Amino acid sequence: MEYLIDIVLLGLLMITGFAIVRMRSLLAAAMLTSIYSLLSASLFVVLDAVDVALTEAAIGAGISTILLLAAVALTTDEEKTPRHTPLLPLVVVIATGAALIYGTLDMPHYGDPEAPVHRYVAPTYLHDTPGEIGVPNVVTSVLASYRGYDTLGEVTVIFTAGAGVLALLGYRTRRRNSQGPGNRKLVVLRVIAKLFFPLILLFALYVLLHGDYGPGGGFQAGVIFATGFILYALAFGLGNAQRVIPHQLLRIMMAVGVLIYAAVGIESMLLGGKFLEYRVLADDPVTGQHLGIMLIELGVGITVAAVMLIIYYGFVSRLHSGDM
Amino acid sequence: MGLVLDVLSWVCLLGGAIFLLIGAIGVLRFPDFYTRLHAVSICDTLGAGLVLVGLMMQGGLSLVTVKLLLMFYFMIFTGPTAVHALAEAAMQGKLKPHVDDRES
Amino acid sequence: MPELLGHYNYWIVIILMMTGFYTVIARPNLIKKIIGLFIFQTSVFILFISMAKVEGGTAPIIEEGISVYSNPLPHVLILTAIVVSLATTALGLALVVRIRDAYGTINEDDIHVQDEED
Amino acid sequence: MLLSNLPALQVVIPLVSAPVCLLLRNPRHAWACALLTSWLVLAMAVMLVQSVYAGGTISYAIGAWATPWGIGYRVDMAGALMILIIATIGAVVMPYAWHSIQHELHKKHTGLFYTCYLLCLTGLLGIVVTGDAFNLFVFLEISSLSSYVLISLGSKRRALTAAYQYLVMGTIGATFILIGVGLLYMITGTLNMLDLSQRLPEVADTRTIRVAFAFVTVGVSIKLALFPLHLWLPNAYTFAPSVVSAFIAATATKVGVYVLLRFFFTVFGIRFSFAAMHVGEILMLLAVTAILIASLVAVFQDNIKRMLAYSSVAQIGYIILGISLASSDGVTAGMLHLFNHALIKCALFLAMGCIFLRLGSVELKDMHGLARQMPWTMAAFVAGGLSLIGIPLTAGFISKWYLVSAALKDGYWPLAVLILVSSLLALIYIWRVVEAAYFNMPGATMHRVKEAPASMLIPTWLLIGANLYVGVNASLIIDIAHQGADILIGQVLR
Repeated sequence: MEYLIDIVLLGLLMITGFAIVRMRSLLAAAMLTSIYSLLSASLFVVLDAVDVALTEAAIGAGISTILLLAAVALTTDEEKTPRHTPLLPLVVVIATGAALIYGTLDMPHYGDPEAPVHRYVAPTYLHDTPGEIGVPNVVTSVLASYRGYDTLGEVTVIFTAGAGVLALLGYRTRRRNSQGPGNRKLVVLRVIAKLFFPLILLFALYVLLHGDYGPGGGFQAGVIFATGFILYALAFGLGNAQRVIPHQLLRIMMAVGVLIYAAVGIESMLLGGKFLEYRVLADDPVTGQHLGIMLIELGVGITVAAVMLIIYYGFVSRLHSGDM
Repeated sequence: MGLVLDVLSWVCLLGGAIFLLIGAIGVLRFPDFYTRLHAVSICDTLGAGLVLVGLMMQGGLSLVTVKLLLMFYFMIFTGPTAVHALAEAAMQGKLKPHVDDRES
Repeated sequence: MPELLGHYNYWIVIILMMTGFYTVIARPNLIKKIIGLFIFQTSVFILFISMAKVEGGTAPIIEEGISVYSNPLPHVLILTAIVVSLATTALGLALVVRIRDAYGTINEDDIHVQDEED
Repeated sequence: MLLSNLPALQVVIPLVSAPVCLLLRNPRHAWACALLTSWLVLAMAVMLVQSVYAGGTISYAIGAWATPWGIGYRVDMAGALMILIIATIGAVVMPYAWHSIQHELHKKHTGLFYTCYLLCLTGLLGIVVTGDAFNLFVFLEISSLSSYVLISLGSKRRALTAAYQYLVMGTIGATFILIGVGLLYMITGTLNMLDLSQRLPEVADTRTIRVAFAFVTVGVSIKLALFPLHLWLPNAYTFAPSVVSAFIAATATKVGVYVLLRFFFTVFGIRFSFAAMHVGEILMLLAVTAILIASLVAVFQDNIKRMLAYSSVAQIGYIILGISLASSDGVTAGMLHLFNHALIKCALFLAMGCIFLRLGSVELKDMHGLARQMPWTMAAFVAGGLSLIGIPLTAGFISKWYLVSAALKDGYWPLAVLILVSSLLALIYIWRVVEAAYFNMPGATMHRVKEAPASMLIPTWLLIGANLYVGVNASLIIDIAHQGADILIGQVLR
């Protein structure tokens, strides 16, 4: 049964992929990209990667699509036909693909429990996590503790993106009463947005705090939190959203999140441990791990939420009021 | 009791699937944007709604059902809102509804 | 069934990857290139997640009574990679918007023509 | 505590000061923050090199998790040399940056510029110290993303397209590396480089590993701008702000070379890379083409920054040529040239920055008679140029000498001829600038041009001084390079 779903989803992905290549309208391509992302998120669920699925759905199908749409709105929708015949690209792509397929021939079979990846490093994580870290979600324990340094790098990447978009697009503050398009016509959207805005923020908090037990964590929470504000901005206009959460605050939040993460690492060095060694943070190693994971997830959440909103503000504040 | 619940839930699931199918066919077959929106809204409300209800019956009294209930709640609000917003945007974009000339 | 699948899953993923890769290198439209990169990267994620799958396993959240879990490590890697992909997309699109402001076009061929005139 | 955590602090300190820099509102404070950090990084780098030189390879387990499960740092002599290069360039470039950036960038971008610079520094240092293949990808992306931003801040609109082109090619490269690392992981089940090197020989004969090798090689080659994958480089160097050109030309591609070395020698092992995959022959061919074609193209450039960019492509060819010999002498020569070229190119780009500050252009036709107005800058350019050509008593001579003798030792005498020919080409393109600046009649507005400020001249001359010093007394740096090469090749296991 699982395989059937797998095949169907892969087939749909292929159709969507080819449609994106052929599509001349960029708006349609952007929407199809969103669908592609959502399909892969569903595939990740089938493949047991629930954390990844949540992230892909929030990032790929959510934020990325909004950015693509904003970029299309800021530029142009129509794609011109290329001047050159795409012979060389085709050759490169076929050669690369052929090389990869050649490489698959010696791979372990799909789902094979005897594959090296399942025999060597990973079983230790599954075996040791309950005793050493004490959280049921192994993805969280690997992400935040065993490979916490990667996650620090990840937060830095997102911080870099925020700084980059700030440098490239800057921001323009809207007057607070620029109510966006057709005031009266948005009544339904506004009522619903008002109803859902607190719920989305609450859900973000749940995802943040529940990350140890189920799918979720700082990153997903940050994105969901930002999505709440994006909904608010869509319904009530950018000016009002900027009044609720001003740009300067976002800039501070973006820096503070990274600093919280790094501070946890530095604190553990000051307490005589190695960098990011959470177990020295409390008397009991497991409590220390808990504390460390909680703090760094918080840092991740703050930075991610701030950067998402900075990027959103950066793009959308360039549109003429009324476009989005 | 268990059997009745099982049968009921399967009826709901199958019914939902049929409505989803109808909606999908509608999107393909209807002539213009507004009628297609009409087809989509069936997918959203009746289709997905019935599937959720069916799943709730399968879940029984558990945390899963609570989550499904929340999803149901979200679905009945977001679906119509999205369709409404789309129609509104189309009207603002001066998209004329398709009117059959023979009847007028 | 799994025997039949064997590497089939990987092959489709490779086709998907190449679809994205082709879009990046063959299309002159700057936004389309970014979309291509996005597809390329997302497909690589599917490759990683596919290798984490264990026949008969469940999501790697420890629970009583379950002994077979999927491999959590690729999941962690891909969580990081998704973030990197978003960062790249955001920066790329920001550049495209600025290029459009500066050149009035987002078609690579037209930009080359303008650059030649400079 | 400080000393035992040195490898971690080396990366963490610039990482922490980047957000601090963003919070500082005053551009001057942001600059001071970046400057202090750069100097601190240099001080730590010197300490790190000393301890590696004295005590051998340093390992550091982050979070105290043992390595294949956690992420570990591993700094050997080759890595220490790279850290020294990056830290030196950073520390020299930052005092220079203040005037140059104030002139070339809008005031609102200044703070963000320093933030991105610190992020780039973090990324580059992080790539070098890490012992984990996936962690390398993460830090590679930090350095790449920040350098896209840095390049896009250039004053002309073509800076934007250059940054975009770099972004697309760089991301393709990074994704290729990701695929390669994924395939390696699939077959071995580990991501730690040392662990990989121990587990790979068993499975070296699989097709998957061969493909993984190819993908990693191509991906890294894009990052280090190996001919013919160098297309992003000329535009990026030409249109970036002067400071950025100097910093990135001296560090980013060099770190790419280092990553290639790590994968070839540490991860895959010399036997697999060179005997089984024949990568030596392929690299040699590409390097030779790069040296000839890029030098030739450089001769015909009228924009001097562009000329230097093509010269960089050629110089990367030299470095790769040394590595492709796969002998102790060859790799030593490659690493020596890596160090020397970083010094030379950074100094030359800094001199270009001085000229751009006063002249507002780096076109050859605008530089007629410049030497009378900016004697110190032009003298620095000439000294750097001589080193680039490889005149005795300069750093460039030392590394070319080593390269030629390594080639001759393996019986590749045509390579020696090639190096001579391309040095002649370098002589031609440097001479074109010298001729314009020293022997042509100055234009009407030339008398208004002043010499660059001391804060920019001193860093430039510091690098030139280092160049000349290495040219006279290179024993320490040769020793470090030799040790690094031996560890990589595996003659000394420490």
